[in-house]
Amino acid sequence: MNSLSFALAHTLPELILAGGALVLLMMGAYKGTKGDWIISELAIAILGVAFLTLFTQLDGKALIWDGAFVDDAYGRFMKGLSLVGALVSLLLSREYMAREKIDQFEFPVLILLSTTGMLMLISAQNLIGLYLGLELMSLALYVVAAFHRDNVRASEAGLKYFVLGSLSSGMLLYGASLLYGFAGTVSFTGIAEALKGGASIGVIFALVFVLAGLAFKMSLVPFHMWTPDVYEGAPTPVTAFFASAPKMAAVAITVRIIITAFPGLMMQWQQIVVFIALLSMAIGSFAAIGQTNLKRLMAYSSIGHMGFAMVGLVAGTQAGVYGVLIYMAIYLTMTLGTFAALLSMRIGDRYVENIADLAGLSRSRGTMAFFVAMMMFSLAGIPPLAGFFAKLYVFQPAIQAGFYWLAVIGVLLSVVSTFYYLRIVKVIYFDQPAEAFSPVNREVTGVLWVATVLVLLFWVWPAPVLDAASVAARSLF
Amino acid sequence: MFGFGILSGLIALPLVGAAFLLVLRGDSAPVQNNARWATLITTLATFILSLVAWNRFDIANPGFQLLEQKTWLGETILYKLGVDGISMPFILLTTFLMPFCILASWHSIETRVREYMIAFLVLEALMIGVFAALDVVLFYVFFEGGLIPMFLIIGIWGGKRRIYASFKFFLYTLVGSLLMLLAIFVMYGVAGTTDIIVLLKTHFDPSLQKWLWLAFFASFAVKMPMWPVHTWLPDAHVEAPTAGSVILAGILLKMGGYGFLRFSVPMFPDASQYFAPLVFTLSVIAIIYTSLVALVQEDIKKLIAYSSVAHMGFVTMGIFALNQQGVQGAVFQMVSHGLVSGALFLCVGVVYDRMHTREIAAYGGLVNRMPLYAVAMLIFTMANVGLPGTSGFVGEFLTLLGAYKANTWVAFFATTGVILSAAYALYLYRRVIFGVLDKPSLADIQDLDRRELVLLVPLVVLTIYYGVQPGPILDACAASVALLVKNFDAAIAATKTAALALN
Amino acid sequence: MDIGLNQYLIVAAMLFTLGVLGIILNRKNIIVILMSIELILLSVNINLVAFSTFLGDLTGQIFSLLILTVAAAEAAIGLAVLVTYFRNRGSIAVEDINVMKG
Amino acid sequence: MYQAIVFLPLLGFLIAGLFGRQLGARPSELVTTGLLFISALLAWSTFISVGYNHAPMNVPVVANWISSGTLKIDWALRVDTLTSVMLIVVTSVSALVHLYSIGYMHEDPARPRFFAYLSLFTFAMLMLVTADNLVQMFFGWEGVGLASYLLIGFWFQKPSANAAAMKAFVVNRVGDFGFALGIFMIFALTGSVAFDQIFAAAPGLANKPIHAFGLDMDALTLTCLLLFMGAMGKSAQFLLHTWLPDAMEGPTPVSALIHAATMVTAGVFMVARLSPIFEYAPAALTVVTIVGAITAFFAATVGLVQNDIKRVIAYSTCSQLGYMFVALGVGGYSLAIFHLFTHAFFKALLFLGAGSVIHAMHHEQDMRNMGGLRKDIPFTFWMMTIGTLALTGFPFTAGYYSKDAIIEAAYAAGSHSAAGTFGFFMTLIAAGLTSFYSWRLVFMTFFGERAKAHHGHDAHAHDDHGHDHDHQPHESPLVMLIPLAVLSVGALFAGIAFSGHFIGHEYDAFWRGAIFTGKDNHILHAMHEVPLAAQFGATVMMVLGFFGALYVYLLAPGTAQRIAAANPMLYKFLLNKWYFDELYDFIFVRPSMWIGRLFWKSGDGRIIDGMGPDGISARVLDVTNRVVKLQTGYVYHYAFAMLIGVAAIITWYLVGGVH
Amino acid sequence: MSAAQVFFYLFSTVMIGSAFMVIAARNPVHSVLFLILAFVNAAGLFLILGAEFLAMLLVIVYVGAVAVLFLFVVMMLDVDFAELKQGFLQYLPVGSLIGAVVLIELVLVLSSWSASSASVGAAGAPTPSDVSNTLAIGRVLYTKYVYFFQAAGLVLLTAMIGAIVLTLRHKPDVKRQVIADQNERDKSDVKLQKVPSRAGV
Repeated sequence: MNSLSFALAHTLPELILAGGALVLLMMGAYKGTKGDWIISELAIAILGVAFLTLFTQLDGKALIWDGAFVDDAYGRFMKGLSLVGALVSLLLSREYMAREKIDQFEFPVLILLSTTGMLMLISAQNLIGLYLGLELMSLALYVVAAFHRDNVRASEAGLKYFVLGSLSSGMLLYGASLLYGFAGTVSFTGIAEALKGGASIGVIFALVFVLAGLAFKMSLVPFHMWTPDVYEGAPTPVTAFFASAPKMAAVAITVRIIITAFPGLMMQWQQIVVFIALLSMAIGSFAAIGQTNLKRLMAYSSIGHMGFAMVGLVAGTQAGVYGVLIYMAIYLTMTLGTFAALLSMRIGDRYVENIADLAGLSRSRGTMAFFVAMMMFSLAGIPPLAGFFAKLYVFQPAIQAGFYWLAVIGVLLSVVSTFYYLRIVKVIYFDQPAEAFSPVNREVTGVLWVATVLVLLFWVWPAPVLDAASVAARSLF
Repeated sequence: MFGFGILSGLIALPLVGAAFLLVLRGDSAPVQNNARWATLITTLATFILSLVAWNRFDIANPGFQLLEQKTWLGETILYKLGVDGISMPFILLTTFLMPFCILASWHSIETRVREYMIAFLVLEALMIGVFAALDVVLFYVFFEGGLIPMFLIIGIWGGKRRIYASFKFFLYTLVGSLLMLLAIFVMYGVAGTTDIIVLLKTHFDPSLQKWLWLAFFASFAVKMPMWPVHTWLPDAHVEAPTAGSVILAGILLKMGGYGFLRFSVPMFPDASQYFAPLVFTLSVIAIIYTSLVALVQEDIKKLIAYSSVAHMGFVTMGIFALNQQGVQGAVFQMVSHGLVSGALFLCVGVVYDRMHTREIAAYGGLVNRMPLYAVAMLIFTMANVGLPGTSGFVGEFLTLLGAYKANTWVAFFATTGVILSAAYALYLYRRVIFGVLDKPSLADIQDLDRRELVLLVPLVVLTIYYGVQPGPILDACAASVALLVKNFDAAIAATKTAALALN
Repeated sequence: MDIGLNQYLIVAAMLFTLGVLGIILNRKNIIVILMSIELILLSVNINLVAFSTFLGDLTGQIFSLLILTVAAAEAAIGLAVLVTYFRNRGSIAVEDINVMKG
Repeated sequence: MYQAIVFLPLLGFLIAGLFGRQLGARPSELVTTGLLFISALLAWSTFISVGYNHAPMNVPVVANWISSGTLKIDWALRVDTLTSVMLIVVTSVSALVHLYSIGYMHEDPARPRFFAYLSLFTFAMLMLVTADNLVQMFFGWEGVGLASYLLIGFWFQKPSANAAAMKAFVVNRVGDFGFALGIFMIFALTGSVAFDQIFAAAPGLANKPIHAFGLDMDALTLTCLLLFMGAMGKSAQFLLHTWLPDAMEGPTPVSALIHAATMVTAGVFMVARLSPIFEYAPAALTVVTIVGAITAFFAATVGLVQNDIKRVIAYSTCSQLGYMFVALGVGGYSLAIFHLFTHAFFKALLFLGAGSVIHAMHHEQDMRNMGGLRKDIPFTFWMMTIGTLALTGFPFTAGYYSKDAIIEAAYAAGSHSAAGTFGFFMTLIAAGLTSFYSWRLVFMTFFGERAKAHHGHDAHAHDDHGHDHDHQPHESPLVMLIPLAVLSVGALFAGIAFSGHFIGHEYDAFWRGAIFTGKDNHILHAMHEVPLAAQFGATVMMVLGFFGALYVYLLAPGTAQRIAAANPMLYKFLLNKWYFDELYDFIFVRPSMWIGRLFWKSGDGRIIDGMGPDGISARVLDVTNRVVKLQTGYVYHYAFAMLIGVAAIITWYLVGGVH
Repeated sequence: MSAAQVFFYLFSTVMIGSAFMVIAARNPVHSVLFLILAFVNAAGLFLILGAEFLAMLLVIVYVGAVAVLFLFVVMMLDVDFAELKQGFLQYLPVGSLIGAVVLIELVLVLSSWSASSASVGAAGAPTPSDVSNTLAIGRVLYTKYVYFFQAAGLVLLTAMIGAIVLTLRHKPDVKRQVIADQNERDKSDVKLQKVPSRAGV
């Protein structure tokens, strides 16, 4: 196998997505009619195929494109998650987009391009690859955030996201440039090599700026401020997408760069991560209590959850990464499930967005109520639901690494966060029914079903996820 | 079957029942009835299965029995079940009380019957799991999982302030448990396993033990509940439906005591020794304080709830007396309290179903129209008071006896609880049962019907039987408790020797 | 060479700070914010090119080249979003962008 | 046989209690009474075989009760002389009371329940006296408490009865508190609660110090004091006596059975049973003497002014129990038991007689509304007179032998202890007072003119039968009179018949070690050697009391009122029972309620919840509101936050961070 | 002072000054113009550094395209410039304080740079002396860095799609030319009609 075909084989998912996007773009441009499902369906199929190709190389590690791109088990795991996030978001979007009359063919194309960016980001092995992947992902995200272009909120969301996103990439770039200057290379492994003998303060500054940029994408405090507004303003399926796929990619690259490029700066990055993890858990927990809008609440919830995920990273060990991977997998399931639930509830013509709208859901739609309640309990981390195991696997390595007080504060904050999840359950189960809900289509409920079953029965057979995550975590070290 | 044992069966059986109920559709009367019957049959079957397990159980063996093991979360965290003399009585208690809960809810729950029954069945499975788990993480999963169904039970089918009560219950217990979870991680780090049997043999550094002990204490103390973290209990009890109260008082509270016996004492002997005075102090305060509070309650359930706190004070005191009598007494007291307070809550449920109020002032002179009820209530009240000849006495007596050996002052103050419990319990009885029936609302209140008799008579019989013949329970836990105490003494002695060697 | 790397880095740092301050201090016009972002990217480019020169490594220039490309794309998207927003609100004043908060 | 004695009443209880409503009243009565009589017969045969025919003592173990580690508690029936004496007292009086109740309660619709309770009580009492260990004794101890509670509160519609029942139980529990601690202590000392082991270990524990409750004390003294506290509660001794007079709210047969003859003497029995320990705790015995003496005197003073016929007898009981404790305290255990034995007969007689009076008066109990009844109910009158004679210690009646012996023993003990002297004077004075109030009762009830006023009938549960009473006092039915007759025989002759065995020459052969007396305890001999003045002191006091009462109530009516008016303070003080109820209410009951409310509202509500869950959730909401306000919606604020974040972190590293 | 130094200080001073004016100018049009000035000066700096290709690119792409785009938009959005810019000073103190802190820290830290802190030593110029800067870049851009090149292409494509999808409007009342329709039309379809004057269709 020559080097090009080798490289192409290892970038197969990216190629499929990029190529698919181009084909669909052409199809859309020439067919061009609104409301045509076929583009969306094809996009889902492409994502599905890309997902399947991940399984063609089950192990091994390939460094290609002159060291800019790495294909390893870790990447494949996270890519899988991103692809699932994108795929399910598309699945969820179809009915919503049609009802809101924004079902243009560009949407799936942009999703595909964004997902391509994510995959590139996850596999990035140097700063340039990181930046390009990040920008490819982000630019498409800015657009889809404002996709409902006649809607004030959506365009405001897009604008805020764009301005702050650009600022954050500016910071990231500034950090990257310093890193390049101080380490003399853009390659992660090269940086690690250069920093072996200890780091100058300049490198630490670079690290801060790089992490700030990445923290923005993961919406970690204090770089989280865009999250609630964008989640609220963007069309709900887009929010679902935001909350799922890009988070996976951002976490993936953060973990990768920290573990591969900064093993020598353990003490330093641990401090940063502890700092932002604590703040995220706190803000995510406290601010969500004050919310009435479900999407906004989910934004704060995701901030908190990212904080929890970072607790696993703090340990900086293989077990910690393992925990983060499991956390992300479970978080993805829970988020998608929750958004599926949100998208499957309509009162009249209006999609449910406020917590109060859920009142008495259990009376009118028992199964749905049960699903949402289980999602909430899982997000709160109550056993035996999957959310608990997620927390289990991130707190455990943190404790092992001696971050006792972080863990203690973390669990206390998780109790605070439990409060608002419980409040939703309360509205669903304890309050009197307000209005009747309209029926929903099967795709969305299907997603909800699958997600709930996964969350509910994770404990019965956790081995597949655990094994995959274990292999993935090992490949990073 | 598939390498699973009888304990897995005990956990699975209620879940199967719940799954069956899930299949049922609709909310019509026949469906509701089917749900009730299906649940009752499931719980009875579970009870019978637990008797089978009991039959296979060898009380002479102090170790764990009926073991089963599977890999679960990775290689180290196991799905491991087993019982010893300390946990077996609680499993039986759980399966025994369950049918009563279902029967108690037969008519009083009319809305969302199916969901209610599912919640109870799931709860039963989880509770059995708590007592059967031999892996700390598995234990934690069961321990904490019970919060969900209980939260829903209180919140959906509860009284007026159910939301406040359910939130308080949930969050309060969650705080404590999460700290325990962190301690579990630490233990995992030290021992490299979460297998309880291995952990029981692991020696933790004494200074580490203190922290671990405190973390476990945070969880179990809330669950017990011990003063001053007891305030969730009265609220939860008052608002919960009758069966919910029965489960809460009968079993959920026992998890705290069980936890002390399974984890705190054997795994952290030095810390237990060190903190025993603290526990004693809190227990004594609980006994006196909550008894006095119970004296002035105006709500029947709240009064019983406060008395539960006081009784749990005896349990903690007995456990940390750390001798055979104290610990066995604590186990017995827990089982007995499970029966007695459960029965008392059933009694409250009986009148609540008729009058829809729990205000003591709304009652009076019930004996005039409800003689059978008065008798049942009397027997349970007396058991609650700890009258010899009822099961309430044995536990109280043994715990006090054990505590006296450990610390005379503790026994002294705790024994005042004997006086106070008589005061509040009889004061309640006098106000509710005795007197002239002059309230018009009570004029045609009916005595116990057949269902209620079926509910209460077995409990009456057991209350008295265990009062006269506590052997079955005491013998069941004797060997395991003896081992526990022996290991504890050995550990303390070893620490002392080590300390001497250092000097 | 008389002018050391440090001078370039300091100039870039000043530019960076000005760019960030432009975003923070601006109250009225969102376009200026977009321009501030361009300033930030420019500062990064100066850094990279300077490093490239002083390290004797071309990668920095390539990086800078790609940043230029992406920055152009970014500007396009930014202006498109801005136009969309203006069509909806009839204003590009920064202070008006707070329909969503809390 | 022993099992039959003990468990036949239980059987009766079960039959009457479970099936009473189905069986009907009469069968329930017959079954319970019949079983009790069988039990009594067996008890007498046991008494004869154990006490006289020296049947070997054996302790049949019925079943194991509690075993935990070294603690082994059996259900066992220990029958020695002491027990057999108690057996006959309990079963005989109980059987007679059962019989009596058939007549007395014939109007009550809840008779099966009543008889069930009576049998339950008897069973519990028998368990108490046959106990082979302290815990079984405690079982009986509390069991009789329960039965007492039920019987006092039998008329549950009377608020005063309910209050009295509860009071009895709670006050008894105060005593039980001490008893329980005593048991714990004994177990801690001897490692056992069974009598044989305890008694065997007792000599070795004499004068051994122990550290308990922060004090270093003599082990046995402390133990005995704690145990004695239980006895004080059950036997209504001074400070814990308040429940006994109130207990008269129960039906009169109950008062006769429980609050005169049997249950209240449990304390005496207990101390006698534990004589092997008490003998090694002289300090504790001194306390027993003093408490007994005070009780004897105190109750007698209060008895002087009571108007309720049953209350007078109740205080009399209290006082007589004081005598028994004085006897115990000076080491004369058998004296106490002997007095217990005789007292059971004449006090039951008095109570049942009073019941007959009350029955005749249609449930009128206030003596001021009585008078001149000797013509209406002559038989009752004579029975009451016999009872009074026995109580006051009229020569050769039962009380003469037992009570006077106690006074003499106290005098004899006075030779080597001040407590003995104190006991002597107190009991001597009390003897006079006893005589006075006893005769006062007789005179007020059976002599003089009957006051027509207040008829206490309407306050009763019996109103609703629609029975038309003729309001004329009438003699009680035969079924009530027979027990009176039988008891009167006991009251007259029990002393003369048994004193030899109990306290006389056949002492050792009779008791056979069931009562232990130390080497230095020669009280039984010493009491025979007291001066004549002491021997006749009691009789003299009795005579003085008689004439005093005769003068005040019969010869010069109105004297009592004049005396009361002359000493209003004293009169009020006595009438209100030395204000003990008020005092306790003030010291214990109300503070408990107040503290309970304080703990509840302030402790639980304000402090624990306020600082804990409620407070924390309120703080959480405060934080939430502030955090939410941070999210202003302005882009520049968001950017500013990011900048501050970066600035903070880099400053941290520059200034103090690890690098 | 050498020429390089003079030019460096000239370019950088003007650049910083105009950058300041970008954010400080009252009129956005002025801001754009200052931005252009800043870019041009930056290009000058690049030239001093020897990155000729990037310098050219900066002028062509930024000044030629991006800045002009900005200008377009500024003119297109009919904003009332008079009322803008008040309130600028309100947050100035705090904002500049933080900014100053960051700047000072950056300067402090950046001065610590030395060639030795990088693993790759200062090995002469990035561009081999025998080839031009542009050629050197061209040599690697399509070979070594082809991946980045392609990725940049995707980024541009995304930007294009995004810009179109957000701003392109198909107004329903605008008539558009449909070529296919026109081609399909033949004479037979066309009918001449006589329309009376002043009567309308």
